[in-house]
Amino acid sequence: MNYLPGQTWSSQPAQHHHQFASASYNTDPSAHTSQPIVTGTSVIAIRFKDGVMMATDTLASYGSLARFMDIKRIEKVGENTILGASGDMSDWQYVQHTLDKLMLREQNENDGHILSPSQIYAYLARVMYNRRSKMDPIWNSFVLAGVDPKDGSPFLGYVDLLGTTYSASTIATGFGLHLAQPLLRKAVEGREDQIEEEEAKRILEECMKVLFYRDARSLNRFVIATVTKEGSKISEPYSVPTSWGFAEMLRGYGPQTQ
Amino acid sequence: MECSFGITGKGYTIIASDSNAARSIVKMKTDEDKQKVLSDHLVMTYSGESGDTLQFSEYIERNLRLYGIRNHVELRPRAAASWIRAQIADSLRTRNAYQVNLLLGGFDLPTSEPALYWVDYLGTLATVPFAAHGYGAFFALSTLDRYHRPDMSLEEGLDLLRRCINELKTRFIVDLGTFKVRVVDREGVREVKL
Amino acid sequence: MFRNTYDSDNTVFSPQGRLHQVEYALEAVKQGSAVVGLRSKTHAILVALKRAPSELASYQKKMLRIDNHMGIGFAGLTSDARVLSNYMRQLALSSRLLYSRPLPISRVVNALADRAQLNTMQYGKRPYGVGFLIIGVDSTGPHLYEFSPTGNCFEYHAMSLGARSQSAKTYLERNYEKFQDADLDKLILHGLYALRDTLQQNKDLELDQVSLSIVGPGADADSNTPAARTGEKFKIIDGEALRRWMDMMEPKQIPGSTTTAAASSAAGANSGADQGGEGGASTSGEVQPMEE
Amino acid sequence: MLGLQPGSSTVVPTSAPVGHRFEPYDSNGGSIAAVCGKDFCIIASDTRQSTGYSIQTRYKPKVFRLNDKATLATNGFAADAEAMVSRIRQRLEWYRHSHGRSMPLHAIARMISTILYGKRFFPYYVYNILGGLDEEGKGAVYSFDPVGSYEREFCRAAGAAQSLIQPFLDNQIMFKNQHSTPEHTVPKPGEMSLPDVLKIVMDSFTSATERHIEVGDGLEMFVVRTPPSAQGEAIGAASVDLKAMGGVEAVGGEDEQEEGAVMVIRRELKKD
Amino acid sequence: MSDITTLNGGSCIAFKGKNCVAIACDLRLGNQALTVACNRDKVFKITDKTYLGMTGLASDVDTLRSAFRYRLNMYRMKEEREIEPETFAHLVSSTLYEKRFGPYFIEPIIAGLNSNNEPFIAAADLIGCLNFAKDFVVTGTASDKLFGMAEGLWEPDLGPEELFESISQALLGALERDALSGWGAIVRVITPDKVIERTLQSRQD
Amino acid sequence: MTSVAPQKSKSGFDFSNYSRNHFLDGKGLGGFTATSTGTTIVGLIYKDGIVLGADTRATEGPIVADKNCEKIHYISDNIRCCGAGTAADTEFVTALISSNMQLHALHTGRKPRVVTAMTMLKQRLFQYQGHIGAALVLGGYDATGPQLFTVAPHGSTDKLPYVTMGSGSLAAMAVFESGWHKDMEQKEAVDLVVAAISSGIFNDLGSGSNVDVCIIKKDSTEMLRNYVMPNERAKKEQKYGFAKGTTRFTKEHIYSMIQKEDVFEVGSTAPTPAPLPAAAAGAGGEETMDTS
Repeated sequence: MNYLPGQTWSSQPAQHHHQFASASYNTDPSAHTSQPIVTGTSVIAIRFKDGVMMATDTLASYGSLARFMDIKRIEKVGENTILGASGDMSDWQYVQHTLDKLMLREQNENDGHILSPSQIYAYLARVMYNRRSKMDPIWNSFVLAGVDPKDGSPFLGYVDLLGTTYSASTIATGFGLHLAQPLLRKAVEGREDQIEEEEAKRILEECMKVLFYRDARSLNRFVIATVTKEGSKISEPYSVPTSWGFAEMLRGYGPQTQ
Repeated sequence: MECSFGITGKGYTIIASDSNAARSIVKMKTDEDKQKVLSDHLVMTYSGESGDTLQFSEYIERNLRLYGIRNHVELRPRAAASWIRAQIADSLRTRNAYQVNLLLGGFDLPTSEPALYWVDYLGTLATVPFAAHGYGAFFALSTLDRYHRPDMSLEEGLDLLRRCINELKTRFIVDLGTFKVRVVDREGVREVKL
Repeated sequence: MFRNTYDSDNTVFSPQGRLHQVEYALEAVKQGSAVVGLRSKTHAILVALKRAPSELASYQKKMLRIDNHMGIGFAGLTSDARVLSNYMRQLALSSRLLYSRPLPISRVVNALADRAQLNTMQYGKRPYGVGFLIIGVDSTGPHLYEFSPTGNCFEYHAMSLGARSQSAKTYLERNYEKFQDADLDKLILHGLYALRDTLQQNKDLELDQVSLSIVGPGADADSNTPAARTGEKFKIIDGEALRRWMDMMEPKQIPGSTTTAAASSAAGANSGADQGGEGGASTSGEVQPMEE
Repeated sequence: MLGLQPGSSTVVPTSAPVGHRFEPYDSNGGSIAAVCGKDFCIIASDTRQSTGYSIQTRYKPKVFRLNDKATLATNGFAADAEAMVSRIRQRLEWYRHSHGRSMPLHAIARMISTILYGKRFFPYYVYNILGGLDEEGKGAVYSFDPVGSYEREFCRAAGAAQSLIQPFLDNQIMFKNQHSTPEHTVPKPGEMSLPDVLKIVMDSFTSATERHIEVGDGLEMFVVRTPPSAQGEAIGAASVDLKAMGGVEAVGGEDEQEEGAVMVIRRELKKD
Repeated sequence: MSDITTLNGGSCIAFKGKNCVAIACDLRLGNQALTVACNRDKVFKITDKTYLGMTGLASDVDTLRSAFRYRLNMYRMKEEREIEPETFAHLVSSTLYEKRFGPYFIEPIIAGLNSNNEPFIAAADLIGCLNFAKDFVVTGTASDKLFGMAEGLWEPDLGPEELFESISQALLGALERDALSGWGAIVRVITPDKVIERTLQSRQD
Repeated sequence: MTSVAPQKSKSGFDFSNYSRNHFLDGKGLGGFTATSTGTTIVGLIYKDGIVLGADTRATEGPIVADKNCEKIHYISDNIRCCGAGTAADTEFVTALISSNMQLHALHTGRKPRVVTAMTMLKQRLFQYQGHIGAALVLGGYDATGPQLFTVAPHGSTDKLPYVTMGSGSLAAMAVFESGWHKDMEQKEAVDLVVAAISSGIFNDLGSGSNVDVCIIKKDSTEMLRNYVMPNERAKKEQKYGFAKGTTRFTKEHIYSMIQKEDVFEVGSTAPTPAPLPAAAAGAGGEETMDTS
């Protein structure tokens, strides 16, 4: 197979394999991130009466090693928007840096125009899709949440390394999609505008507990971030009580009785 | 590169097959008879894996003759066809199966009807008015679709066969040379010169 | 005095600290027919005088839509207007693509200013020979900006460009307090009066000479929401649709003509401008190529 | 014998399995269909977006109004679909800038074909169906493959449940395989009323929901027609009271909007 | 087309009606794209009121047909009565599951009336997992299309004539959209007192 | 000819086709997909015993093969087993163990124990190294009290108070983790199982249709088939029928099964029966049923 760009003697057109189809014709795959290294697990978020609320634990895993125990996976983007990230943490920090630059530039214009949550989301989604199209993806799944100060409308959106986007009143990434989303949908679907802040917090805490039980890359130490018309706030990390009492009566995995 | 045809008409069945014995691209022999007269009213032409074809055709011929000797009656074409098919299907289960494609042409005395059966190496059996194996199928089936009539006379049948062989001559890159033709009718099996 | 020795290169300052080439560019703007822009609390409008290069030709366009919430009226070289308006359209679309946000008016004006300023600093690049009045509505309300080839752009309550725009300015300066709370019809009337003042004494506004564009509240609504339907998006009005406002105008007081005293006195009260004017319908002394 | 020997297959390239190479594509399930009548066109889609065995969201629109005479349905990889639609909408905006009017349907079809073929060697993994009214006001449906080959038709289904819905449309819209009898004459294709076609589209999607796991949650049906003008009594599709069926004005696309030209009717679908 | 179950092509469908069932199939026998014969009936009579339709690899269909005939005659001799369709379904299922690790590449559907004339239909996958449907079952290369058509056209409690029309339209509609099935179709409607067998007029392409 | 009946292999499995399929595979004709059940199945222990639950959707790839299949299989009166994975494997492996359990009960003269079934299942599955693709939730109430196990296709088992299996197991487990506690009342336990299965039905594409529940207590086993049916088919907008004769056919054959038909008028007004021809009247072209 002749992969040297341009230089082909065969009569057929060069055999294009996906990974070499990217415009950069860079035949050296190593230059592209092909796998996540230090990773964060699920991000879960819901809409509630006064705005949106999001939760993530503070763990960054290095494969199966619980490497960093106190990393921030939710950050503010401007005053009325928060962004939660799962997946590769180095890419996450790069995105944080990019968005900060963006907000700074907007601030410097100083013409009364500030990017609303849905506008920041549109920008992020565009960046993710472009990087995907260059076969050099930002290896994350993001949940962006915010309340537009002008009209108080809440926003909750998802975007991932492929550039796939969607919004819903409950969103969860990674393991959360399988474990938390069923609970979130049961608790929130159809009654988004009746859930008070306190109840919203309880719903997310319940999901974080279940994720801690069942996700091997999770930690019982998480933050809750909230955005309302007044602005955004991110709690200090805390834990929830868990119960493992059912184990006492168990003996072995099969026929054992003692 | 083998090719065989079968055509039924009013009271007869024509079986034709090319007469090359080839090994890869070399014609080792050009007067090969790839047909086996299984009984007075049943002839079989075979194509496929060299070695398998001969081995299998003789196995079939011996067993059909044994049946005739034991029961004093020859197997009717439909019975012979389904037994032969069963042999291939069974052999398919062994480690090295027979890779043989067959055309069975016969004349069924009790109903005085011609009979033609297409059997492939998987043991797929089809009762057809005309058939072809090998590349012949791709070239000739359309011609047969167009010109075949169930009540064709023998002369018309042979003419249709010539038409198919001509089609191969004009369109098929490989020259298959002469075809060996046999006709099965009430009187039995006889060779015919095209 | 030494005017002519310092005006061949656009980057050379004269002893008085002036860039003559750039100032000549402003002259080019004045050659274009008049454009007037006004802004109220809720709307921003433009009115313009269209000219036909010859009897045979149709009227030249004076206004261009940039996006749902923004448009421009220009005076000066139409080719320069086309190039710059395409640039504005690109900026507007990429803002929608990148941020799904209607481009704030201030942003596009700054971009134009930067681009125009380049041509006053780089050797061999002539300044643009066109001036814009840019109206638009964004999240901070309606806006009216003037873009000038010098690269300095300012926001105004009202402004005018092109031939005899000074006489329109005097009208605007005298009445601009009224614009803030004026409703749309009144605002348009003020615009038409200002525009009429730029005409010669003996001429009055004719319907097919005038072109109007309006942008109002909700023009910047997100196109994917129901609000997009009700917003007053930028639209250009001319011909028959304009008659409504033209008929609302007080008839112009033409000296020595046969109009009755009453009509003329009423007209006099409004049109503060002086009535100089000589006969003859055709335009005089306009420089052909400069015409838009 | 050469490769054509019965049963043999082309040599399957057994390239070494590459473990976790980045896969730029995904399939987000769902289905779309479009049927046109004499003076209207219906473009429908379910609203479920899924990946693997998980539902991402129960409501993600896949049909986009382009202008008063054209609506585009997309299905396949959601990210590509959205990127493609925003490019199409930008091109339409430029067309309006330079021509002062909306792009006619056949021109949009050709433009979409060129946009798709532009990425021939890194394709948009999207199956499109463009529906609307042609320049004579007749209903029109254009269907595309991911790399831009396209064709005008009466009706077309695409997406996950294409093979379930398409034959049903052939039978109930195009009346294939049906012969008239003295008691009952088979109607001519293309003359069905708007309400009748709506019924068949709805039944197509409830059937697809029953038998295909990636279809469900919600149904959106866009109706493109010449709007019921103020004066003159409305005939044909224009006379149908879509508001009574829960129809609302469609949003998005070029801002030149006539009341009643493009409306959308929403229905629930099963959520399992 | 390298999947063995689609080598020969062909499809079957069965509808449950009011005191009657219908079973229908196409007539094509192909080898990948080549059509070898267009007289291959894929539905076989098991008892007067029970029919079996089998699609997939034609060679296995024939092999299984004789295997079932053998097991059926043994059953008839031992039990001295006709086999019930439900029982026959389990017979098919166990015959297939016996070959769990070297399966026959076919998918059977069974349609019939039991001894007190209650309609019964069932389908199985190639290793014998039974599916007792209350409305219809489909199999073959056009199964997706048949699912779409059947889900749309099937109505409960159809009489024999209505059932014939609905199942025929479902089959013909699906065959037209499938490259490997078609070239003619046969429909059989089984009622308590008779079996109506009709060969449909269809496209031969 | 060759011997008539193929000899039976001891394990009940006949591998003779294996070499054929291997040969076909070599020619690129291999590959087959069996029905998988997708599936959400669950089991939990509560105060009085065991509650098992299952959905009722069977899938072939993305297509729903069966909308109402049964996944809770009979092992013995007091033991039931839910199956996920390859549908035929779950069907036959539970049937085999069920019959062996019956033999075992007859042999020992005692009511069968769950742990016996569990051991039989795990040994059988381990023997076939996961090729029998059955993932089971085994529950029952025997002499030693309520027992609940899971058996994975490779033969590993778990003994836990609440378990879930199948593609919807995560959705179900989330509900269990947030709802289960020791010694629940029956109503609470059944509601939790229904919630877990429903969570699988509505969030996992591989599961759907209805909820089957089975409650096994000391002396009673209640099989609640289609206990909840949240997914009735939507009513169609219209009925679909075709006029008689819409489908054209070229040949018709009626096989009548009526051997002899005598018609008697009954009731007081009945005239004396008129003689009827022996064979039944009916449409032409009839042929008596060939019952050879």
